[in-house]
Parts: sequence; C-alpha cells; structure tokens
Amino acid sequence: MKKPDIELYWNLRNEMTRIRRFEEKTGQMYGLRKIGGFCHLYNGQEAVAVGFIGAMDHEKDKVLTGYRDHGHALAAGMDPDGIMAELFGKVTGVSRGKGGSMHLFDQDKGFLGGNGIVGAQIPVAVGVAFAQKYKKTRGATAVFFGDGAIHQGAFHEALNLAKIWKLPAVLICENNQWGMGTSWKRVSAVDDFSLMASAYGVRGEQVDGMDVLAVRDAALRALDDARNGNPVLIEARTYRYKGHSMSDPQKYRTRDEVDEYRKQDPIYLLEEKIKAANAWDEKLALAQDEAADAMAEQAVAFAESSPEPALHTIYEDIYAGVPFFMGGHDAATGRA
Amino acid sequence: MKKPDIELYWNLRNEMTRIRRFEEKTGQMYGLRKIGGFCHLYNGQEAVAVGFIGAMDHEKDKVLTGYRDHGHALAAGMDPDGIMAELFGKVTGVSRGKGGSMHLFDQDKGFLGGNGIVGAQIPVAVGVAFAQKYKKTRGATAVFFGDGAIHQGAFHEALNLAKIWKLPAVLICENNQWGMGTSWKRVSAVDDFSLMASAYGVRGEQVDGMDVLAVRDAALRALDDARNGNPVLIEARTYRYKGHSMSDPQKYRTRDEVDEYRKQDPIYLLEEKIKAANAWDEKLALAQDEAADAMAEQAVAFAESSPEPALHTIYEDIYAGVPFFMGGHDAATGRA
Amino acid sequence: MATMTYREALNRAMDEEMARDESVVLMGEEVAEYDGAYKVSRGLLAKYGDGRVLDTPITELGFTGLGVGAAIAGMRPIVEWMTHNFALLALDQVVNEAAKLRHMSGGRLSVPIVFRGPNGPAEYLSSQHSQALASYWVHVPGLRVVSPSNPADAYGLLKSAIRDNDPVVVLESELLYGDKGEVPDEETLVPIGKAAIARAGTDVTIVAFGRPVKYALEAAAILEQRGISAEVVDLRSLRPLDEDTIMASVGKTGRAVVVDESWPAASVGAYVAHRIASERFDSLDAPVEFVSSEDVPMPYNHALELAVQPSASKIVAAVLRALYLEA
Amino acid sequence: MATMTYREALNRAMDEEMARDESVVLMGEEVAEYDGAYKVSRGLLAKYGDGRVLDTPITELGFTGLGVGAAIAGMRPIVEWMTHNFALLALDQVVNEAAKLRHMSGGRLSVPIVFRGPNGPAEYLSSQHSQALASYWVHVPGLRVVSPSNPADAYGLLKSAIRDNDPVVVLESELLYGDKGEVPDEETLVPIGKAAIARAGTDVTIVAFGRPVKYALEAAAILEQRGISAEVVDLRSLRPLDEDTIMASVGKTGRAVVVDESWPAASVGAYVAHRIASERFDSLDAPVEFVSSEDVPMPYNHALELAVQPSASKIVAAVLRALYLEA
Ligand SMILES: Cc1ncc(C[n+]2csc(CCOP(=O)(O)OP(=O)(O)O)c2C)c(N)n1
Ligand SMILES: Cc1ncc(C[n+]2csc(CCOP(=O)(O)OP(=O)(O)O)c2C)c(N)n1
Ligand SMILES: [Mg+2]
Ligand SMILES: [Mg+2]
Repeated sequence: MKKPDIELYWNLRNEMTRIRRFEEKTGQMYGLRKIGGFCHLYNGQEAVAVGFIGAMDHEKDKVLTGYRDHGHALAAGMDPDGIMAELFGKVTGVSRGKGGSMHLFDQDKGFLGGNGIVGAQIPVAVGVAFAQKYKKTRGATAVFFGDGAIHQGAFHEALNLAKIWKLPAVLICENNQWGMGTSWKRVSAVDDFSLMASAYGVRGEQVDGMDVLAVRDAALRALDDARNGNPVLIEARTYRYKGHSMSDPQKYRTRDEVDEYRKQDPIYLLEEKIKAANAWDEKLALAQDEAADAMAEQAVAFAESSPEPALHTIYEDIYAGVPFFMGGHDAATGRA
Repeated sequence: MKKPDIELYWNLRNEMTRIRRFEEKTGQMYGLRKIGGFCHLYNGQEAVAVGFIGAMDHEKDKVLTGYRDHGHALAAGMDPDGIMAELFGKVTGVSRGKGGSMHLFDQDKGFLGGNGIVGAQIPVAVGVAFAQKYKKTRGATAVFFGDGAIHQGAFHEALNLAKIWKLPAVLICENNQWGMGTSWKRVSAVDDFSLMASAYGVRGEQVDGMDVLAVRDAALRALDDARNGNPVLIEARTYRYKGHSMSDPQKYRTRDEVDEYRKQDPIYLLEEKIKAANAWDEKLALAQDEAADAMAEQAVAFAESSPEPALHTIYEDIYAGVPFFMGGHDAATGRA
Repeated sequence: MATMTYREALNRAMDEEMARDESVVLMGEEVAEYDGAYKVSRGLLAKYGDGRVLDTPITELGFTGLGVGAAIAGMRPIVEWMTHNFALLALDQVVNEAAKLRHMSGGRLSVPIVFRGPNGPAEYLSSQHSQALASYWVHVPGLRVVSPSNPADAYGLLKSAIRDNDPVVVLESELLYGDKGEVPDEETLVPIGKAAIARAGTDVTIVAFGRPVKYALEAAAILEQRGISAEVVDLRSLRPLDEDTIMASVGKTGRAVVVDESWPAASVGAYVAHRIASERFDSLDAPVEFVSSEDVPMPYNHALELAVQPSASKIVAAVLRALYLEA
Repeated sequence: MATMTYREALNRAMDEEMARDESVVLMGEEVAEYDGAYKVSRGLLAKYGDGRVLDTPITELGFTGLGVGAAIAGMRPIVEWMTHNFALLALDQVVNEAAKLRHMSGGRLSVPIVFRGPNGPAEYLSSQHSQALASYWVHVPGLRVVSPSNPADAYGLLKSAIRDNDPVVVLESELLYGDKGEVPDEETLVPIGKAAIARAGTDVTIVAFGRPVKYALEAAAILEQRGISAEVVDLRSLRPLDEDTIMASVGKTGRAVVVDESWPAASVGAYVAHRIASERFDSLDAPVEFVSSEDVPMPYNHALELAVQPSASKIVAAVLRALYLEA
C-alpha cells in the first residue's frame, strides 16, 4: 500500500463538502420556491463526481452528464454563484436563465452540460472525444449517466463507435440503484453493468462509488487507457439520498434502506480514512464546512440580488449572430 | 452421432432449392424491369432461413425479418405466386402491390414481415413474443437481422426487454459479412456477435450459417429455451452471393472472395452430406430442381397475368374500415 | 354526473377498458409500482397485476416497438410516454411501423395501439422538456390523433382510442391533469373525428385544441365584457380533422382565430388556418389570425416561458385584430 | 460556367470546404469506401483520407449525436443520412441537442453542423423509404433548413451550410442527383434565407421547393401555351423563410399555388399558404391553392406512387382553379 496523500484527502473532502452543502442550500431554496421545475440533487453521490473529475486535466479534458448535474459542475470548477443564479432563472446564471437546473454549461471549464434526455449525452460525449482525437489535444472526455440510462440505445451505439474509432472516452454509469421509482434490478438483465463492456470489447470496471479514493484510482486508470485510444466503461455503485427530483414522495423505498447507505456516506468514509492515517484536524474540517456554507450562502445572495432576464431575450441565443424567427411575432401581443 | 434423417435432408434441400431458384428468377425479372426499386436477394443464405424456420411450429410460432425477406417468406410457407405478384406491384400480390420486395406479409403463415428500417423489426418481434407469452400460446418468435443491424440501439433495447420479461424470442443475426459495402469487421467491436448476449445475461450461440443442419439444431435448442422464457441470441455466419441490392456494383469485394464462399454453398454442402450417407438420388434431385423452376415460372406467369391495382386503392389499407384522409383530395387532379 | 379531474378521467377510461377487454395492457416508465410519473395510472397495478401493468426500462424506442409488435399479434396495448418530448426517440416506431404496417401489408395487419402521455409545456422545465409536438403526429397518414381539453373528453376519447383498430396518439397535458370537470356517470365514448362547440358565439370563431382551449374560453369571457360574442371550437380530434364543424362556424362568424401552443412553422394550427382561408375565402371578413408559441425554444425562467406561450390576452388581441378593433 | 450534375455540385461544395477548412469532416453510412450510397461523396476518401471521411455503423442516433458532440468541441462535421427516412431514428439528437444547445447554454455553445441526404420519394420503394420530411425540421427553432432544387443551389447552399455557425439540415433528392445544370466556375455562396425567382411571370405565383420546382417550371411552360404567365418562386431556404420575396410576388400576381411533396397536414406548404393568405388577404383574387402529396403512405406500385405525388398537371389544374378557368 502506498502512503496516503493527506493533502489530497483533505482536498477531496473539501470538494465533496462543497457539493453537499450547495445541494442542501439548493433544496432549501426549492422549498422557498426560489427554484422551480425538475431539480435533481446529488447528495450521496459526491464521491463519483469528485473522485473522477478531480483526476482529470481541466486544461484539456471534458465532462458531460445528465440532468443531475450540480455536483459535476462544481467538481469541474464552475462558479457556484453562476450555478445558483441559473437555478433561480436569473440572467446572471451560467445559461442566462434559459437552462435551469438540468442545463449547466461552462466550456471554459470543459463542462459541456447538463442534458435532460436520458442517455442522449453519451453519443454527444463520444463526439467530443472524436474532436479531441482529431485535433490531437491529448484530452479525454468523461460522460456520466445513470443506471436507468444504460438501457437506452444511445449507450449501445455510442460505445461501439467509441471502440471502433478508438476515441478517448470514459463512460461512467453512476448506479445509484434507482431510476426514478424503479429499482435498477427490475429493468436490468445483468447485476454488474461493467460486464456490458465485453459486448464492445472494451475494458469494464466496477468501482465502489462511495469511496472517493477508489473512484479516483479507477479514473486515473481509465483516463490513461482512454488517452491511448481505449475507451472504458465504469460502473460506480452509489446511492442517492434525496428523492429523484424535488417532487418525489419516495414511496418506493424505505427509510431503512436510505439509512443503511448513509452509513457508507462518502464524506464520512473519507473522514474515517483520514482519522485512520492519524491526520484528522478538527479545525481544518470545521473551516472547510464553514467555507462550504459560506460559498452556498454567497451563491444564494448573488442569485437573489441578480436581475431577471428581459423579455426580449427569448429571441436571443437561438442562432449565431442576429436573432431571427419565422413570423416575427411580438411576445406581448402575439402580433406579427 | 445420431443416424441421419434422410427424408429431412431431402426436404431441406428442396426448400433451399426453391428459394435459390425463386431468387434467380427474381433477378432475371428485375433485369427485365418487371420489378423495380430495392430488391435484396437471399442467394447464399438459404441455410439460415430454411434451417431455422423449418424447425418452427407454424401453428403458433412467428417470424419477422428485414427487407431481404423473400427467403424467409418462402421458408415460412408463403405462396410464391403472391410474392412474385407483389414484386411486380400487382394487386394480387401479398400486400396488394403496396409493399413490394421489402414488405411481404402473411399472418396466416405466422410471417409478420418484411421491414425496411434496419433493426426496427427487433423490438416489434419482441412485442409479438410478448403477446405470445401473455396469451399463453406456447409459441415463440424468431427475428432475423443483419450484421449491420446489430449496432442499432433497437437491438440493445429489445434484447434487454426480452430478457427481463422472459419473452419467447430468438434473435438471429445473419452475419453475411457485409452491410451494403461495409465489411462487418470495420464497424464491429467484437469478432463474434454471440458474445454480445452476455451483456444481457442471455445465452449466445454462434452457428455455421452455411450448414443447414447445424442451423436447424441450433434452432431447436433456441426455440426450446425461448418457450421456457429464456430468449436466445444466435449469430449465423453466412455469406451473400449477390450485391446488396440489385443496383450494387460490388466494388468493395473481390470475385475470389465470393468464389471462396461458393465452395461452402449450403445446398452443395448438404448434398455432400446426403452423398456421404449414401443416399444420393440423382432423379430425385433433378425432380426437385425442376419443380423449383416450375414454381418460379408459374409465379412469374401469375404475376404477369395479374391486374394492376386501381388508382383509387391509394386511399385504401390506411385505416380500418372506410378510408378517410385529411383534405379529401382527388389523386388525378389534386382537387379537394 | 360526477366531478373528477382530468387525471382521474383518464384513469377511469383505462380501468374500464382493462376490465372489459383482457387484451388491453398498459406499459411505460413508472406506470406500475410508482403509479405513474403523473399518477395517471394510479391503482391499476394493484387491480390488474404486473402482467398487465408493466414498468419498462427507459427505452422509448424499444418499448414503443414492443407495443407495436404486441398490437399486430392481437393485443391492444396502451403505451405511456412519460412525456411526448421523450417520444422523439420512439418516432421511428410510430411513423415507420405503427402508421404503415396496415398499408405495407395491403391491409393484412391491424395495429390497435394507443400512445399517450403529456404534451406541451409544463413549468420551469427549459427547452428539452417543454415541447408541443402535435405536428409530428398529425403530419402522418395512418395515425389518428386526439387532444382532449377537459375531463369528459379525456375519458371519452381515451376509451374510443383504446377500442380503435388503428394507432391513436393521445396528447394530454401535465397542466391539465389536476383540472376538474363533469364526466357522465354512465359509460360514454366520445367519437374520434368530431369537434365540439365549447362555447357558442356569433362574431368570431376561435379554434383551439388541448390546453389552449382554456385560454380561448377565458378570452371569450373577456371579450363578452366588450360585447363581442366569440364561438370557441374545441377540435378534440386533430387527425381526422372535423372540417365540417370548423367551416360551419367560420361560415357563420366570418372571422377566425386559430390557437396552437406549438411552434408556428409546419404546425397543426397553420394547417387549420390555411384550410379556413381556403374554404372560406369568399366569406371571410378578415385574415385568419394565428396565435402560436413564439418561434423559440422554451426558456427556463418563468416570466420568459409564459411570454413564449399563447395566453388569453394574446387571443383577445388577435380577436380584436380580426374585428379591426383597437386593443 | 461549367455544366455539372446536382450530385457533382454537392461533391464540389464538400471538396472545396474540406480543402479550405481542416475542421470539416464527413461521416455517415457508406460515405467512404463505397463513395456514398448515391455517390455524392465520390473521391473524398481518396483525397482526404479515412480520418476525415468516415464510414459509420448503421446507428443513426449514435453517429448524429457524435457529430453534434464534435461540433460543440470545435469541428464542422457534415453528417450524411443515407436518406431522411432513417433520420427519424436520429431526430432526438437534432431536435433536442443540435437545435437547443446554443439556447440551453445561454449562447455559450455553438453547433456548426450540417445534416444532409436525400429526402422525398424515389421510385418503387414503398412507404418507409419514400417520405418527404421537411416539416419535421422546419418546425423547430434552432435549425436552419435548405432545399436546393438545382445544381447551382446545391453547390452554393451546401457551402453556406458548412460555413454556418448553426445546425443546417439540407434536403436533397435522389431523383435530382443526376440532373444537370450550370454552376459558376468561381467559388460562390448562395445565402441561406433568400428565395429565387426561378421564372418571372405576372398572372399567378407558384411557390415550390426542392424537386417539385421542376414540376412548377414544367407547369409554367404548359400554362404559357395557354397564354398564362406564371411566376415560379423557388424557396431554396425553408427556415428562415424568405417571406419578402413570396409576398412581393403574390402582391403582384394576386394568386398563389403552393407546392409541397410532403403530406398536407402540418406541412411547410400549408404554413406558406397560410402566411400568404394572411399577409395578402386584401389583394388575393382567389384562395391559395395547395398541391401536396396525397394524404397517404407511399405505395410500391409505380402508377400508384406517381398518382400520390404532385405533378406538372396537378399544378396546372391548381393554377386554372386559381384563375377561375376551366381545365
Ligand atoms: C429519454 C427520457 N426518458 C425519460 C425521461 C424521464 N426521466 C428523467 S430522469 C429518469 C430516471 C433516470 O434514472 P437514472 O438513469 O438511473 O439516473 P438518476 O436519476 O438515478 O441519476 C427518467 C425516467 C427523460 N428525461 N428522458
Ligand atoms: C435505419 C436504416 N438505416 C439505413 C438503411 C439503409 N440500408 C439498407 S440495408 C443496409 C445494410 C444492412 O446490412 P445488414 O444489416 O448486414 O443486412 P444485409 O443487407 O447484409 O442482409 C443499409 C445501410 C436502412 N434501410 N435503415
Ligand atoms: Mg439511477
Ligand atoms: Mg449483412
């Protein structure tokens, strides 16, 4: 066993804590109706985004995911203010209030969204990897999707393409065990998704998605393979604490099941490791927690104080250059 | 080794010969412009349809396939006259001249088409199997598709559904080694399609698609599994002698490659087996050939002498009962 | 007459038809154990069991195709799409299989299947989840398409759809599911292909379908204050279209406003407007007005998303234009 | 001016743009080693190599999505669909990704991609292979759609499409690929969004796009024999639509016939007819006539499939109706 890199551990703890606290604040704001629509929280799964994305090279690597995207966006280094403002629908949001919770983007951070159609991000991500290979950037692309998404044809078509064209793509199935109210076991033919890699002659690996260090190691291996033209499929076994979206009554599972998984909480597990290495520092932990809370508070303050987008912006961001539209209607009157 | 069933061998030879001669006649008729459009001949692949469909129970089993469907239709017992008339676009055709070569149907024979969208027949077939299970018919459904079709998302989604719902479906990939002008090797991540079964926890089997007896054995095993709720994926390795469709100049392969496969011709291979069993009967063989030719001639005569569909039939066969259409146009004048 | 929600009315239709006909099954994402993403299938699993109410994996193309296969093999499946937005993944199976199998087989096959789910905008969902996709289905011969605007029609049209021997696409609306209305106690089938006069009037005809019918009725109430009598035609069925009812109304009023929450180009609304302009050329007193969605993807921000959609006030403005009156 | 086929014109456009810009790549089924199912990409593999001209597996959804991803990552992919019929499988990636990524990202992403391939009927192909699907693309904000009717436009519009910073859908036609016409020797870009007057006239305006423009011109020639002067407007671009050119022509002639080889309901043609009827209400001398495909799936039999489609004689008949003349 190699010597634990304590500084790394603390960094990972910090990243996970930031996401956890951001999501808790997001939940509160949803309760206050500052945020509307579908809002999918990442609590419980932090080790996957932090472990994987933290192992990436943000100068050249790219990340795509589904609608449960706050965690990945933060892990990629996106500005929490811009994210929260987006959730509030403000014009200062990362997507100018057009996208909302499911559609966060920041190409400067290599974060290419934020997709609402289950599985659709997988071929898109493989296309990003295509461009990386074509342009010889040496970058790789990681695409995250759920246990529900793996059944989509898009997964199958994209993984085959990634393999035959030797694209630098890593497909990470975050098996949080539920696709909305459906247990993954009821809709899956296999009980280990990494097995599905063999249908495409790619390497498959299952990893404990509650263990941020394990995810990080798997990520480093997979990114290395991918950069050498060998795409990889990873199943990260994890769990979501909250409902599917904010409106989910969660009748399909028991409190006990959730509690069972909370015992393997990724932040807690990492803290135990730090303690086992005799490197626990209560003050540092507190400082991280407080900074994370302050970050979330500040994001809300920014979002609150930001202006709404002007009505005419509905005609913007549709085409490059000057907006045009078929009939030239006026939004207020419907008049041409 | 079990004792050869000589009568069966002769029956299989007869079935394969009928298809071969029918397709040769079809090719001639295409050359004479009696048939138009896309017309995909089955020459070389006869052992797959005959071996598999011949092992089915036509009282309760069902067959679906793609656009290369003449062989399967004949193997299912469809009337050659009605098929040829369909290729001629006559109203006496099995689909009243509406469907043509790619869309043969005869539900009385359990033959549910004839599909032009690559891979689309797979979920449809799994749905037919669903109905069989639901109605407890004890029937099974076989669906044929190509090496090109297996990459389609439809395959992936359908096989997963078949498995989790324990449907009586057998998926047969006829790997004739070319998807139009594309060698299967260039677009496939694995070199044995039956391996893909493992991604769905179903049994996969590769079979020599030039050996009608091997196909038949595999079919009996697979149908048995299917009837017990265990879907099966079969790869039948075969070869097509003719171009992809009638308009294919076939620059992508050499004469030599085709000749190499002709040495393993399924009819020839079976004849060798009959001979090895000392059961060759030259007269019987000749009689079969002549009957097959007569069948094809008769089909052409029927098609030739059949009437064209009347113009007003364009408004028929769209909805059950009385035809209706949105604007009530008159085909001749475009007038409402 | 019982009062029930649009959601309950759909549920009752499925319940009655499943009780009546063993060949009716329901499949889709979350329809069984979760009782439906929008609770339209509530209680059906408990009543009919998991052989007839089936949770599918998230594979729109696959399970839609599976439904088509079951239909040609003698069943009457109801396929629920969690929303029509996701049905774009299944379009091929609807357009190339369901709509064409009868035709390609020269009439040999029947495809008695219902595709249903919410269509059109809900709230705060941005562009991928807020599309009104009626045009994609109405364009295609071989399909029937209905769009109930109230609980009674939701009940009666869905029952007709399930009994129909052709594929029927049902356009529901998330924002209508909670709406209440009277539904006959006795079993009632609303025929596919017949529009309804939702409100009688004499000065102008407002043609709408689905959720915008509500706005049309609101607009008519506002217009009444100004002494303008608007007739509201609720299309109910988009394919076939009940041109007789539309033309009779416009023939009487001489003015028409068509409302469609879809984008304007290549839309159902524009088609209806064209048909009216063409058939009533000689008697129209003003151009047919068309109130559609703005020609933009739906934004997330609530004020923006409302501005994009048809509304009672946009309809009122259009009626005033049709009457050459000041706003 | 060189004379070349429509196919060669498309090929030249791709060749020039690939030579000029390294970020342009071509992918699709059979585009490389087979030189294209319809030989539109002939020679490009030999010239640009298999890194830039790529044969895909038969996975329309997958490779279309891959193209979208490459586009947001800075490339300019050309995705060839063997025909638009098969693109129904890829619709989600076009409608929900390509058309919306700029919007959902608040303008951060660009999606410079071209989707192209033959659309509309060929011959003897039955229902699944003979669909004119313009409506599906034209309906959607975020896309641009062009429909060249001749070699010069095929060349100039495809070049513009490749350079455009938004997703552009190009509707070609198998039955036009062999047509010859003059194409400028020097590099020429036909702007997206501008219609052309394909033939000037004074008595009636025929509006068409794609292959039916040929029938419109044939009809105009026949009508000339009868002393009727028809103006033919070739839309070229369907989104955006050049309403100025359409309205100017109809303003002058007072009569319009719209031709569209798609099914009538929720079609581009019906939308254009509606716009004309609405904008030229005061000056139209007759209802706008609409010649579309019959509202039926395409049959295989050749006589039937011809009867289903627009033709010069159907257009002539429609013009005569618009002029209140006997046939
Ligand atoms: C194509 C499509 N079908 C259905 C939906 C509705 N939907 C949104 S999330 C979801 C469940 C996805 O589960 P999973 O992939 O496990 O991801 P998780 O939510 O657990 O992160 C469904 C069915 C959708 N957005 N897109
Ligand atoms: C969805 C779709 N994409 C493309 C085509 C055009 N096409 C017809 S057959 C074919 C090749 C199929 O090859 P394979 O599956 O190996 O079957 P085979 O022709 O060899 O029997 C293609 C690309 C189609 N019909 N449908
Ligand atoms: Mg999940
Ligand atoms: Mg093949």
